[in-house]
Amino acid sequence: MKQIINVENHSIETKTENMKLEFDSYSHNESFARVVVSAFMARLDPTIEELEDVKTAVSEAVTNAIIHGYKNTYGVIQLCATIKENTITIIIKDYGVGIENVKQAMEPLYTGEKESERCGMGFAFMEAFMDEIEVISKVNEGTTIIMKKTIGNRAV
Amino acid sequence: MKQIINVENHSIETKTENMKLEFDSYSHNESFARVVVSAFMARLDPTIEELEDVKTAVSEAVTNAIIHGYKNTYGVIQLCATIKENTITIIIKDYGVGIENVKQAMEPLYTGEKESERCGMGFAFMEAFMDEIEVISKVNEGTTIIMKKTIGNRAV
Amino acid sequence: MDYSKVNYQVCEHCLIIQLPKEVDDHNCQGIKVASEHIIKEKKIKEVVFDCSNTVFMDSSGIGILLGRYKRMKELGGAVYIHGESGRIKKIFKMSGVYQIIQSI
Amino acid sequence: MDYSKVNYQVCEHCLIIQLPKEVDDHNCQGIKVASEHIIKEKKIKEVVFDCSNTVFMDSSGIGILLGRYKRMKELGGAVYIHGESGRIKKIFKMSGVYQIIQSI
Ligand SMILES: Nc1ncnc2c1ncn2[C@@H]1O[C@H](COP(=O)(O)OP(=O)(O)O)[C@@H](O)[C@H]1O
Ligand SMILES: Nc1ncnc2c1ncn2[C@@H]1O[C@H](COP(=O)(O)OP(=O)(O)O)[C@@H](O)[C@H]1O
Repeated sequence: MKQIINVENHSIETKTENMKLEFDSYSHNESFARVVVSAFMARLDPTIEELEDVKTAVSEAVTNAIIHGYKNTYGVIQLCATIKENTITIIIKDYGVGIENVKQAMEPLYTGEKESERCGMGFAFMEAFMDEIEVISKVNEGTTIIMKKTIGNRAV
Repeated sequence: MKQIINVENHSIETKTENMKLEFDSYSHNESFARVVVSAFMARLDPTIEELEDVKTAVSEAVTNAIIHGYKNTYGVIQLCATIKENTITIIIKDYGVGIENVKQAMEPLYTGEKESERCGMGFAFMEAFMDEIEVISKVNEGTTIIMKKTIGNRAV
Repeated sequence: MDYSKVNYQVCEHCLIIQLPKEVDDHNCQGIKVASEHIIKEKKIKEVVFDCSNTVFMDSSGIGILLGRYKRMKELGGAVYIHGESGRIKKIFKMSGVYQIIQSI
Repeated sequence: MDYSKVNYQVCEHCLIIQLPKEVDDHNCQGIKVASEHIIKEKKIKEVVFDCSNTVFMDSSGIGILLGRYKRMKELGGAVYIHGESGRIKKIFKMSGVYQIIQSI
Protein backbone atom coordinates (compact mmCIF):
# COMPACT_ATOMS: atom_id res chain seq x y z
CA MET A 1 0.00 0.00 0.00
CA LYS A 2 1.77 3.10 -1.17
CA GLN A 3 -0.63 5.96 -0.56
CA ILE A 4 -3.27 6.92 1.93
CA ILE A 5 -6.59 6.24 0.25
CA ASN A 6 -10.00 7.44 1.31
CA VAL A 7 -12.36 4.68 2.42
CA GLU A 8 -15.19 5.84 0.18
CA ASN A 9 -13.15 5.80 -3.02
CA HIS A 10 -11.38 2.66 -2.11
CA SER A 11 -11.94 -0.16 -4.55
CA ILE A 12 -11.26 -3.66 -3.32
CA GLU A 13 -10.36 -4.99 -6.79
CA THR A 14 -7.28 -2.89 -7.41
CA LYS A 15 -5.74 -2.70 -3.98
CA THR A 16 -2.33 -4.08 -3.28
CA GLU A 17 -1.69 -5.75 0.04
CA ASN A 18 1.71 -5.94 1.66
CA MET A 19 3.30 -7.57 4.62
CA LYS A 20 6.87 -7.68 5.83
CA LEU A 21 8.15 -10.10 8.44
CA GLU A 22 11.55 -10.34 10.08
CA PHE A 23 12.55 -13.31 12.19
CA ASP A 24 15.63 -15.06 13.53
CA SER A 25 17.27 -17.89 11.59
CA TYR A 26 16.26 -20.63 14.01
CA SER A 27 15.08 -23.78 12.27
CA HIS A 28 11.76 -23.83 14.15
CA ASN A 29 10.95 -20.65 12.24
CA GLU A 30 10.63 -22.69 9.04
CA SER A 31 7.13 -23.70 10.13
CA PHE A 32 6.45 -20.21 11.52
CA ALA A 33 7.17 -18.72 8.06
CA ARG A 34 4.82 -21.23 6.45
CA VAL A 35 1.99 -20.36 8.85
CA VAL A 36 2.43 -16.62 8.28
CA VAL A 37 2.41 -16.94 4.48
CA SER A 38 -0.62 -19.28 4.62
CA ALA A 39 -2.55 -16.80 6.75
CA PHE A 40 -1.60 -13.87 4.51
CA MET A 41 -2.50 -15.79 1.37
CA ALA A 42 -5.90 -16.92 2.67
CA ARG A 43 -7.47 -13.72 1.30
CA LEU A 44 -6.80 -15.00 -2.26
CA ASP A 45 -8.93 -18.05 -1.47
CA PRO A 46 -6.36 -20.50 -2.88
CA THR A 47 -7.04 -24.19 -3.43
CA ILE A 48 -5.32 -26.54 -0.97
CA GLU A 49 -2.93 -27.48 -3.79
CA GLU A 50 -1.98 -23.84 -4.43
CA LEU A 51 -1.54 -23.21 -0.71
CA GLU A 52 0.70 -26.27 -0.32
CA ASP A 53 2.76 -25.25 -3.37
CA VAL A 54 3.50 -21.82 -1.90
CA LYS A 55 4.15 -23.24 1.58
CA THR A 56 6.66 -25.70 0.12
CA ALA A 57 8.50 -23.02 -1.86
CA VAL A 58 8.65 -20.76 1.23
CA SER A 59 9.91 -23.66 3.31
CA GLU A 60 12.73 -24.30 0.80
CA ALA A 61 13.85 -20.68 0.63
CA VAL A 62 13.72 -20.14 4.41
CA THR A 63 15.53 -23.43 5.07
CA ASN A 64 18.28 -22.42 2.63
CA ALA A 65 18.68 -19.06 4.36
CA ILE A 66 19.00 -20.84 7.71
CA ILE A 67 21.29 -23.73 6.79
CA HIS A 68 23.32 -22.33 3.89
CA GLY A 69 23.07 -18.55 4.29
CA TYR A 70 23.81 -18.43 8.01
CA LYS A 71 25.50 -21.86 8.30
CA ASN A 72 26.79 -22.13 11.89
CA THR A 73 25.81 -18.56 12.80
CA TYR A 74 22.50 -16.84 13.31
CA GLY A 75 21.04 -13.80 11.62
CA VAL A 76 17.81 -12.17 10.52
CA ILE A 77 15.61 -13.41 7.69
CA GLN A 78 13.22 -11.05 5.94
CA LEU A 79 10.04 -12.29 4.30
CA CYS A 80 8.02 -9.79 2.26
CA ALA A 81 4.81 -10.69 0.51
CA THR A 82 2.65 -8.65 -1.82
CA ILE A 83 -0.73 -9.51 -3.25
CA LYS A 84 -1.76 -7.66 -6.40
CA GLU A 85 -4.92 -8.83 -8.06
CA ASN A 86 -4.55 -12.60 -7.86
CA THR A 87 -0.76 -12.78 -7.89
CA ILE A 88 1.33 -13.25 -4.78
CA THR A 89 4.98 -12.17 -4.82
CA ILE A 90 7.20 -13.44 -2.03
CA ILE A 91 10.69 -12.13 -1.32
CA ILE A 92 12.93 -14.01 1.10
CA LYS A 93 16.20 -12.38 2.04
CA ASP A 94 19.19 -13.30 4.18
CA TYR A 95 22.39 -11.41 4.98
CA GLY A 96 24.53 -14.53 5.06
CA VAL A 97 27.42 -15.98 3.06
CA GLY A 98 25.81 -15.55 -0.36
CA ILE A 99 26.14 -17.83 -3.41
CA GLU A 100 29.23 -17.68 -5.60
CA ASN A 101 27.75 -19.38 -8.65
CA VAL A 102 23.97 -18.96 -8.77
CA LYS A 103 23.62 -20.86 -12.07
CA GLN A 104 25.34 -23.92 -10.62
CA ALA A 105 23.45 -23.67 -7.30
CA MET A 106 20.15 -23.77 -9.18
CA GLU A 107 20.99 -26.96 -11.09
CA PRO A 108 18.79 -29.83 -9.95
CA LEU A 109 20.60 -32.17 -7.53
CA TYR A 110 23.47 -29.72 -6.97
CA THR A 111 24.21 -29.22 -3.30
CA GLY A 112 27.04 -27.36 -1.65
CA GLU A 113 26.62 -29.55 1.45
CA LYS A 114 27.86 -32.97 0.42
CA GLU A 115 28.22 -34.19 4.00
CA SER A 116 24.71 -33.36 5.16
CA GLU A 117 21.43 -34.90 4.12
CA ARG A 118 20.58 -32.22 1.59
CA CYS A 119 19.40 -33.59 -1.75
CA GLY A 120 19.97 -30.51 -3.90
CA MET A 121 16.30 -30.16 -4.85
CA GLY A 122 15.46 -26.94 -3.01
CA PHE A 123 15.65 -24.64 -6.03
CA ALA A 124 14.02 -27.29 -8.26
CA PHE A 125 11.04 -27.37 -5.85
CA MET A 126 10.78 -23.57 -5.82
CA GLU A 127 10.79 -23.55 -9.63
CA ALA A 128 8.24 -26.36 -9.84
CA PHE A 129 5.77 -24.87 -7.37
CA MET A 130 5.93 -21.19 -8.27
CA ASP A 131 5.35 -19.50 -11.65
CA GLU A 132 8.54 -17.43 -11.52
CA ILE A 133 11.69 -17.37 -9.43
CA GLU A 134 14.62 -14.98 -9.43
CA VAL A 135 17.77 -15.34 -7.32
CA ILE A 136 19.99 -12.38 -6.48
CA SER A 137 23.09 -13.13 -4.43
CA LYS A 138 26.44 -11.62 -3.54
CA VAL A 139 29.19 -13.40 -1.64
CA ASN A 140 29.41 -12.21 1.98
CA GLU A 141 26.39 -9.97 1.53
CA GLY A 142 23.54 -12.42 1.27
CA THR A 143 20.85 -13.87 -0.93
CA THR A 144 17.43 -12.69 -2.08
CA ILE A 145 14.85 -15.02 -3.61
CA ILE A 146 11.91 -13.47 -5.47
CA MET A 147 9.05 -15.82 -6.29
CA LYS A 148 5.65 -15.25 -7.90
CA LYS A 149 2.53 -17.30 -8.28
CA THR A 150 -0.85 -16.45 -9.75
CA ILE A 151 -3.72 -18.00 -7.85
CA GLY A 152 -6.83 -19.27 -9.60
CA ASN A 153 -5.07 -19.95 -12.92
CA ARG A 154 -7.02 -23.16 -13.22
CA ALA A 155 -7.11 -23.11 -17.02
CA VAL A 156 -3.32 -22.96 -17.40
CA MET B 1 18.70 -11.71 18.70
CA LYS B 2 21.44 -9.14 19.05
CA GLN B 3 24.66 -10.98 18.26
CA ILE B 4 25.82 -13.79 16.09
CA ILE B 5 26.25 -16.79 18.37
CA ASN B 6 28.06 -20.00 17.63
CA VAL B 7 25.82 -23.06 17.38
CA GLU B 8 27.92 -25.12 19.77
CA ASN B 9 27.91 -22.59 22.59
CA HIS B 10 24.34 -21.71 22.04
CA SER B 11 22.11 -22.37 24.99
CA ILE B 12 18.41 -22.68 24.33
CA GLU B 13 17.42 -21.47 27.80
CA THR B 14 18.81 -17.97 27.58
CA LYS B 15 18.15 -17.08 23.98
CA THR B 16 15.90 -14.22 23.04
CA GLU B 17 13.63 -14.60 20.04
CA ASN B 18 12.37 -11.71 17.98
CA MET B 19 9.95 -11.11 15.20
CA LYS B 20 8.77 -7.96 13.50
CA LEU B 21 5.75 -7.76 11.25
CA GLU B 22 4.42 -4.88 9.18
CA PHE B 23 1.01 -4.98 7.58
CA ASP B 24 -1.64 -2.68 6.13
CA SER B 25 -4.44 -1.35 8.32
CA TYR B 26 -7.20 -3.38 6.65
CA SER B 27 -9.65 -4.85 9.14
CA HIS B 28 -9.16 -8.39 7.82
CA ASN B 29 -5.62 -8.12 9.19
CA GLU B 30 -7.03 -8.25 12.73
CA SER B 31 -7.28 -12.02 12.40
CA PHE B 32 -3.98 -12.17 10.49
CA ALA B 33 -2.20 -10.50 13.42
CA ARG B 34 -3.80 -12.98 15.84
CA VAL B 35 -2.61 -15.95 13.77
CA VAL B 36 0.95 -14.61 13.53
CA VAL B 37 1.22 -13.97 17.27
CA SER B 38 -0.27 -17.40 18.05
CA ALA B 39 2.25 -19.12 15.79
CA PHE B 40 5.16 -17.14 17.25
CA MET B 41 4.02 -17.81 20.80
CA ALA B 42 3.58 -21.56 20.28
CA ARG B 43 7.25 -22.10 21.24
CA LEU B 44 6.39 -21.07 24.83
CA ASP B 45 3.89 -23.92 24.97
CA PRO B 46 1.12 -21.71 26.43
CA THR B 47 -2.15 -23.05 27.77
CA ILE B 48 -5.20 -22.39 25.57
CA GLU B 49 -6.27 -19.79 28.13
CA GLU B 50 -2.93 -17.95 27.90
CA LEU B 51 -3.01 -18.10 24.12
CA GLU B 52 -6.54 -16.70 24.00
CA ASP B 53 -5.61 -13.93 26.45
CA VAL B 54 -2.75 -12.76 24.24
CA LYS B 55 -4.80 -13.11 21.04
CA THR B 56 -7.55 -10.97 22.57
CA ALA B 57 -5.13 -8.25 23.68
CA VAL B 58 -3.49 -8.20 20.23
CA SER B 59 -6.89 -8.02 18.59
CA GLU B 60 -7.83 -4.99 20.72
CA ALA B 61 -4.60 -3.10 20.00
CA VAL B 62 -4.64 -3.83 16.26
CA THR B 63 -8.34 -2.95 15.98
CA ASN B 64 -7.68 0.37 17.74
CA ALA B 65 -4.81 1.15 15.34
CA ILE B 66 -7.13 0.43 12.39
CA ILE B 67 -10.32 2.16 13.49
CA HIS B 68 -9.03 4.95 15.73
CA GLY B 69 -5.41 5.47 14.65
CA TYR B 70 -6.05 5.48 10.90
CA LYS B 71 -9.80 6.30 11.04
CA ASN B 72 -10.91 6.77 7.42
CA THR B 73 -7.42 6.45 5.99
CA TYR B 74 -5.00 3.55 5.66
CA GLY B 75 -1.47 3.12 6.92
CA VAL B 76 1.05 0.62 8.16
CA ILE B 77 0.83 -1.19 11.49
CA GLN B 78 3.95 -2.62 13.09
CA LEU B 79 3.81 -5.62 15.40
CA CYS B 80 7.01 -6.62 17.20
CA ALA B 81 7.22 -9.55 19.55
CA THR B 82 10.07 -10.72 21.74
CA ILE B 83 10.31 -13.86 23.80
CA LYS B 84 12.82 -13.84 26.66
CA GLU B 85 12.72 -16.81 28.96
CA ASN B 86 8.98 -17.30 29.44
CA THR B 87 7.88 -13.71 28.94
CA ILE B 88 6.43 -12.40 25.70
CA THR B 89 6.57 -8.68 24.98
CA ILE B 90 4.37 -7.37 22.19
CA ILE B 91 4.65 -3.88 20.71
CA ILE B 92 1.92 -2.62 18.39
CA LYS B 93 2.54 0.69 16.68
CA ASP B 94 0.59 2.92 14.33
CA TYR B 95 1.49 6.24 12.70
CA GLY B 96 -2.05 7.61 12.91
CA VAL B 97 -3.86 10.44 14.69
CA GLY B 98 -2.53 9.66 18.17
CA ILE B 99 -4.31 10.06 21.51
CA GLU B 100 -4.60 13.48 23.14
CA ASN B 101 -5.41 12.26 26.65
CA VAL B 102 -4.05 8.77 27.26
CA LYS B 103 -5.27 8.63 30.85
CA GLN B 104 -8.85 9.35 29.80
CA ALA B 105 -8.62 6.96 26.82
CA MET B 106 -7.63 4.14 29.15
CA GLU B 107 -10.59 4.62 31.50
CA PRO B 108 -12.98 1.67 31.30
CA LEU B 109 -16.03 2.44 29.14
CA TYR B 110 -14.48 5.60 27.68
CA THR B 111 -14.76 5.71 23.91
CA GLY B 112 -13.92 8.52 21.51
CA GLU B 113 -16.39 7.03 19.00
CA LYS B 114 -19.82 7.67 20.48
CA GLU B 115 -21.63 7.06 17.21
CA SER B 116 -20.14 3.67 16.43
CA GLU B 117 -20.63 0.37 18.24
CA ARG B 118 -17.46 0.63 20.31
CA CYS B 119 -17.97 -0.15 23.97
CA GLY B 120 -14.82 1.47 25.37
CA MET B 121 -13.45 -1.77 26.78
CA GLY B 122 -10.44 -2.21 24.51
CA PHE B 123 -7.83 -0.95 26.97
CA ALA B 124 -9.61 -2.67 29.87
CA PHE B 125 -9.31 -6.00 28.00
CA MET B 126 -5.62 -5.42 27.26
CA GLU B 127 -5.02 -4.67 30.96
CA ALA B 128 -7.04 -7.68 32.10
CA PHE B 129 -5.39 -10.19 29.79
CA MET B 130 -1.77 -9.06 29.93
CA ASP B 131 0.50 -8.59 32.96
CA GLU B 132 1.67 -5.12 31.95
CA ILE B 133 0.63 -2.50 29.43
CA GLU B 134 2.19 0.83 28.53
CA VAL B 135 0.74 3.35 26.08
CA ILE B 136 2.89 5.96 24.35
CA SER B 137 1.09 8.36 22.04
CA LYS B 138 1.57 11.72 20.40
CA VAL B 139 -1.12 13.59 18.48
CA ASN B 140 -0.58 13.36 14.70
CA GLU B 141 2.39 11.05 15.15
CA GLY B 142 0.78 7.83 16.31
CA THR B 143 0.41 5.38 19.13
CA THR B 144 2.57 2.59 20.54
CA ILE B 145 1.20 -0.10 22.86
CA ILE B 146 3.71 -2.21 24.80
CA MET B 147 2.29 -5.31 26.48
CA LYS B 148 3.92 -8.11 28.46
CA LYS B 149 2.80 -11.47 29.70
CA THR B 150 4.68 -14.23 31.48
CA ILE B 151 3.61 -17.68 30.35
CA GLY B 152 3.42 -20.60 32.76
CA ASN B 153 2.84 -18.43 35.83
CA ARG B 154 0.25 -20.91 37.02
CA ALA B 155 0.84 -20.26 40.72
CA VAL B 156 0.25 -16.52 40.46
CA MET C 1 -12.42 -21.87 6.56
CA ASP C 2 -14.99 -19.03 6.61
CA TYR C 3 -14.71 -17.67 10.11
CA SER C 4 -16.79 -14.62 9.42
CA LYS C 5 -20.20 -15.94 8.42
CA VAL C 6 -23.16 -14.44 10.28
CA ASN C 7 -26.56 -16.10 10.02
CA TYR C 8 -29.93 -14.41 10.65
CA GLN C 9 -33.05 -16.40 11.37
CA VAL C 10 -36.49 -14.95 12.10
CA CYS C 11 -39.08 -16.95 14.02
CA GLU C 12 -42.31 -15.01 14.67
CA HIS C 13 -41.08 -11.82 16.35
CA CYS C 14 -37.78 -13.30 17.42
CA LEU C 15 -34.48 -12.70 15.59
CA ILE C 16 -31.71 -15.23 16.11
CA ILE C 17 -28.25 -13.96 15.14
CA GLN C 18 -25.76 -16.77 14.80
CA LEU C 19 -22.40 -15.19 15.54
CA PRO C 20 -19.30 -16.22 13.54
CA LYS C 21 -16.47 -18.41 14.79
CA GLU C 22 -14.32 -15.38 15.49
CA VAL C 23 -16.14 -12.24 16.57
CA ASP C 24 -13.93 -9.21 15.96
CA ASP C 25 -14.33 -5.73 14.47
CA HIS C 26 -13.93 -7.05 10.91
CA ASN C 27 -16.46 -9.85 11.23
CA CYS C 28 -18.96 -7.58 13.03
CA GLN C 29 -19.06 -4.88 10.41
CA GLY C 30 -22.27 -5.97 8.74
CA ILE C 31 -24.19 -6.96 11.88
CA LYS C 32 -25.42 -3.52 12.96
CA VAL C 33 -26.98 -2.56 9.63
CA ALA C 34 -28.40 -6.01 8.88
CA SER C 35 -29.94 -6.54 12.31
CA GLU C 36 -31.39 -2.99 12.52
CA HIS C 37 -33.02 -3.60 9.15
CA ILE C 38 -34.57 -6.91 10.20
CA ILE C 39 -35.67 -5.55 13.60
CA LYS C 40 -37.61 -2.79 11.83
CA GLU C 41 -39.04 -4.83 8.95
CA LYS C 42 -40.11 -7.85 10.98
CA LYS C 43 -41.24 -5.95 14.09
CA ILE C 44 -38.79 -7.99 16.18
CA LYS C 45 -39.48 -8.19 19.94
CA GLU C 46 -36.62 -10.48 20.96
CA VAL C 47 -33.06 -10.76 19.72
CA VAL C 48 -31.03 -13.87 20.58
CA PHE C 49 -27.28 -13.97 20.02
CA ASP C 50 -26.36 -17.58 19.36
CA CYS C 51 -22.70 -18.03 20.33
CA SER C 52 -22.57 -21.78 19.88
CA ASN C 53 -20.10 -21.55 16.97
CA THR C 54 -18.03 -18.79 18.55
CA VAL C 55 -14.58 -19.55 19.96
CA PHE C 56 -13.04 -16.06 19.88
CA MET C 57 -14.49 -12.70 20.88
CA ASP C 58 -12.90 -9.35 21.62
CA SER C 59 -14.55 -6.13 22.84
CA SER C 60 -16.04 -5.51 19.38
CA GLY C 61 -18.48 -8.32 20.15
CA ILE C 62 -19.46 -6.68 23.44
CA GLY C 63 -20.10 -3.47 21.51
CA ILE C 64 -22.50 -5.28 19.17
CA LEU C 65 -24.39 -6.89 22.08
CA LEU C 66 -24.74 -3.62 23.97
CA GLY C 67 -25.78 -1.83 20.78
CA ARG C 68 -28.67 -4.26 20.23
CA TYR C 69 -29.52 -4.18 23.94
CA LYS C 70 -30.00 -0.41 23.87
CA ARG C 71 -32.04 -0.57 20.67
CA MET C 72 -34.36 -3.29 21.96
CA LYS C 73 -34.82 -1.45 25.24
CA GLU C 74 -35.97 1.61 23.28
CA LEU C 75 -38.44 -0.60 21.42
CA GLY C 76 -39.61 -2.33 24.60
CA GLY C 77 -38.12 -5.66 23.51
CA ALA C 78 -35.39 -7.89 24.93
CA VAL C 79 -31.98 -9.37 24.10
CA TYR C 80 -30.68 -12.81 25.12
CA ILE C 81 -27.45 -14.79 24.77
CA HIS C 82 -27.37 -18.48 23.97
CA GLY C 83 -24.84 -21.30 23.62
CA GLU C 84 -21.71 -19.53 24.85
CA SER C 85 -18.71 -21.69 25.71
CA GLY C 86 -16.00 -21.32 28.39
CA ARG C 87 -13.89 -18.59 26.80
CA ILE C 88 -16.87 -16.53 25.63
CA LYS C 89 -18.51 -16.90 29.06
CA LYS C 90 -15.34 -15.47 30.59
CA ILE C 91 -15.44 -12.50 28.21
CA PHE C 92 -19.12 -11.87 29.06
CA LYS C 93 -18.46 -12.12 32.80
CA MET C 94 -15.46 -9.78 32.66
CA SER C 95 -17.32 -7.15 30.71
CA GLY C 96 -20.41 -7.25 32.93
CA VAL C 97 -22.71 -8.32 30.09
CA TYR C 98 -24.56 -10.82 32.30
CA GLN C 99 -25.70 -7.97 34.55
CA ILE C 100 -27.99 -6.72 31.79
CA ILE C 101 -28.34 -9.56 29.27
CA GLN C 102 -29.63 -12.96 30.29
CA SER C 103 -28.27 -16.25 28.98
CA ILE C 104 -30.97 -18.71 27.90
CA MET D 1 -0.13 -29.54 18.47
CA ASP D 2 3.17 -31.43 18.27
CA TYR D 3 3.91 -31.55 14.56
CA SER D 4 7.44 -32.77 14.98
CA LYS D 5 7.16 -36.13 16.72
CA VAL D 6 9.06 -38.99 15.08
CA ASN D 7 8.36 -42.56 16.21
CA TYR D 8 10.72 -45.51 15.79
CA GLN D 9 9.48 -49.08 15.95
CA VAL D 10 11.62 -52.17 15.50
CA CYS D 11 10.08 -55.47 14.43
CA GLU D 12 12.65 -58.27 13.93
CA HIS D 13 15.14 -56.71 11.49
CA CYS D 14 12.73 -54.10 10.24
CA LEU D 15 12.75 -50.45 11.38
CA ILE D 16 9.56 -48.47 10.92
CA ILE D 17 10.06 -44.70 11.08
CA GLN D 18 6.80 -42.85 11.57
CA LEU D 19 7.37 -39.45 10.02
CA PRO D 20 5.91 -36.32 11.68
CA LYS D 21 2.93 -34.34 10.45
CA GLU D 22 5.19 -31.77 8.86
CA VAL D 23 8.48 -33.03 7.48
CA ASP D 24 10.92 -30.16 7.15
CA ASP D 25 14.59 -29.48 7.98
CA HIS D 26 13.76 -28.70 11.63
CA ASN D 27 11.65 -31.78 12.25
CA CYS D 28 14.18 -34.03 10.44
CA GLN D 29 17.18 -33.02 12.50
CA GLY D 30 17.17 -36.01 14.82
CA ILE D 31 16.23 -38.65 12.26
CA LYS D 32 19.67 -39.28 10.75
CA VAL D 33 21.46 -39.91 14.04
CA ALA D 34 18.63 -41.89 15.65
CA SER D 35 18.02 -44.15 12.66
CA GLU D 36 21.73 -44.79 12.01
CA HIS D 37 22.05 -45.82 15.63
CA ILE D 38 19.12 -48.23 15.50
CA ILE D 39 20.19 -49.65 12.11
CA LYS D 40 23.58 -50.55 13.59
CA GLU D 41 22.40 -51.79 17.00
CA LYS D 42 19.48 -53.87 15.78
CA LYS D 43 21.11 -55.16 12.57
CA ILE D 44 18.25 -53.66 10.55
CA LYS D 45 17.67 -55.09 7.06
CA GLU D 46 14.61 -53.08 6.07
CA VAL D 47 13.63 -49.48 6.77
CA VAL D 48 10.02 -48.41 6.23
CA PHE D 49 9.08 -44.73 6.20
CA ASP D 50 5.50 -44.51 7.40
CA CYS D 51 4.01 -41.30 5.99
CA SER D 52 0.45 -41.90 7.11
CA ASN D 53 0.49 -38.91 9.51
CA THR D 54 2.37 -36.64 7.12
CA VAL D 55 0.58 -33.78 5.37
CA PHE D 56 3.56 -31.56 4.55
CA MET D 57 6.99 -32.40 3.15
CA ASP D 58 9.68 -30.30 1.53
CA SER D 59 12.98 -31.41 -0.02
CA SER D 60 14.47 -32.01 3.45
CA GLY D 61 12.26 -35.12 3.62
CA ILE D 62 13.58 -36.35 0.27
CA GLY D 63 17.11 -35.89 1.61
CA ILE D 64 16.31 -38.10 4.60
CA LEU D 65 14.82 -40.83 2.40
CA LEU D 66 17.75 -40.81 -0.01
CA GLY D 67 20.21 -40.80 2.90
CA ARG D 68 18.68 -43.98 4.35
CA TYR D 69 18.41 -45.51 0.88
CA LYS D 70 22.16 -45.11 0.29
CA ARG D 71 23.00 -46.48 3.74
CA MET D 72 20.78 -49.55 3.38
CA LYS D 73 22.15 -50.22 -0.09
CA GLU D 74 25.68 -50.27 1.39
CA LEU D 75 24.43 -52.74 4.01
CA GLY D 76 22.62 -54.89 1.46
CA GLY D 77 19.22 -53.96 2.91
CA ALA D 78 16.18 -52.11 1.54
CA VAL D 79 14.03 -49.01 2.10
CA TYR D 80 10.29 -48.73 1.60
CA ILE D 81 7.63 -46.00 1.79
CA HIS D 82 4.18 -46.58 3.27
CA GLY D 83 0.92 -44.71 3.76
CA GLU D 84 1.65 -41.57 1.73
CA SER D 85 -1.32 -39.33 0.85
CA GLY D 86 -2.02 -37.18 -2.23
CA ARG D 87 0.31 -34.28 -1.53
CA ILE D 88 3.19 -36.44 -0.35
CA LYS D 89 2.73 -38.74 -3.35
CA LYS D 90 3.08 -35.71 -5.59
CA ILE D 91 6.31 -34.69 -3.85
CA PHE D 92 7.70 -38.24 -4.22
CA LYS D 93 6.72 -38.38 -7.91
CA MET D 94 8.24 -34.99 -8.68
CA SER D 95 11.50 -35.83 -7.02
CA GLY D 96 11.86 -39.23 -8.68
CA VAL D 97 11.83 -41.11 -5.36
CA TYR D 98 9.56 -43.85 -6.73
CA GLN D 99 12.23 -44.76 -9.26
CA ILE D 100 14.41 -46.13 -6.49
CA ILE D 101 12.16 -46.60 -3.43
CA GLN D 102 9.07 -48.77 -3.57
CA SER D 103 5.77 -47.92 -1.87
CA ILE D 104 4.27 -50.83 0.07
N1 LIG E 1 20.42 -18.61 0.93
C1 LIG E 1 21.54 -19.24 0.53
N2 LIG E 1 22.76 -18.81 0.95
C2 LIG E 1 23.90 -19.42 0.57
N3 LIG E 1 23.92 -20.50 -0.26
C3 LIG E 1 22.76 -20.97 -0.72
C4 LIG E 1 21.51 -20.39 -0.34
N4 LIG E 1 20.51 -21.07 -0.95
C5 LIG E 1 21.11 -22.03 -1.65
N5 LIG E 1 22.46 -21.99 -1.52
C6 LIG E 1 23.45 -22.90 -2.18
O1 LIG E 1 22.82 -23.53 -3.28
C7 LIG E 1 22.88 -24.95 -3.12
C8 LIG E 1 21.66 -25.61 -3.74
O2 LIG E 1 20.50 -25.28 -3.04
P1 LIG E 1 19.22 -26.23 -3.08
O3 LIG E 1 18.83 -26.46 -4.51
O4 LIG E 1 18.17 -25.65 -2.20
O5 LIG E 1 19.72 -27.61 -2.50
P2 LIG E 1 20.11 -28.05 -1.01
O6 LIG E 1 19.59 -27.04 -0.04
O7 LIG E 1 19.44 -29.37 -0.84
O8 LIG E 1 21.60 -28.13 -0.97
C9 LIG E 1 22.99 -25.16 -1.62
O9 LIG E 1 23.55 -26.41 -1.30
C10 LIG E 1 23.90 -24.00 -1.22
O10 LIG E 1 25.24 -24.30 -1.49
N1 LIG F 1 -4.29 3.54 18.30
C1 LIG F 1 -5.11 4.57 18.65
N2 LIG F 1 -5.06 5.74 17.98
C2 LIG F 1 -5.87 6.77 18.31
N3 LIG F 1 -6.78 6.73 19.30
C3 LIG F 1 -6.88 5.59 20.01
C4 LIG F 1 -6.07 4.47 19.73
N4 LIG F 1 -6.39 3.49 20.60
C5 LIG F 1 -7.36 3.98 21.39
N5 LIG F 1 -7.67 5.25 21.05
C6 LIG F 1 -8.68 6.12 21.70
O1 LIG F 1 -8.95 5.60 22.99
C7 LIG F 1 -10.35 5.29 23.11
C8 LIG F 1 -10.59 4.12 24.03
O2 LIG F 1 -10.08 2.93 23.44
P1 LIG F 1 -10.67 1.53 23.87
O3 LIG F 1 -10.57 1.39 25.35
O4 LIG F 1 -9.98 0.49 23.06
O5 LIG F 1 -12.21 1.59 23.50
P2 LIG F 1 -12.96 1.59 22.09
O6 LIG F 1 -11.99 1.12 21.03
O7 LIG F 1 -14.08 0.64 22.28
O8 LIG F 1 -13.41 2.99 21.85
C9 LIG F 1 -10.81 5.10 21.69
O9 LIG F 1 -12.20 5.29 21.54
C10 LIG F 1 -9.99 6.14 20.94
O10 LIG F 1 -10.57 7.41 21.04
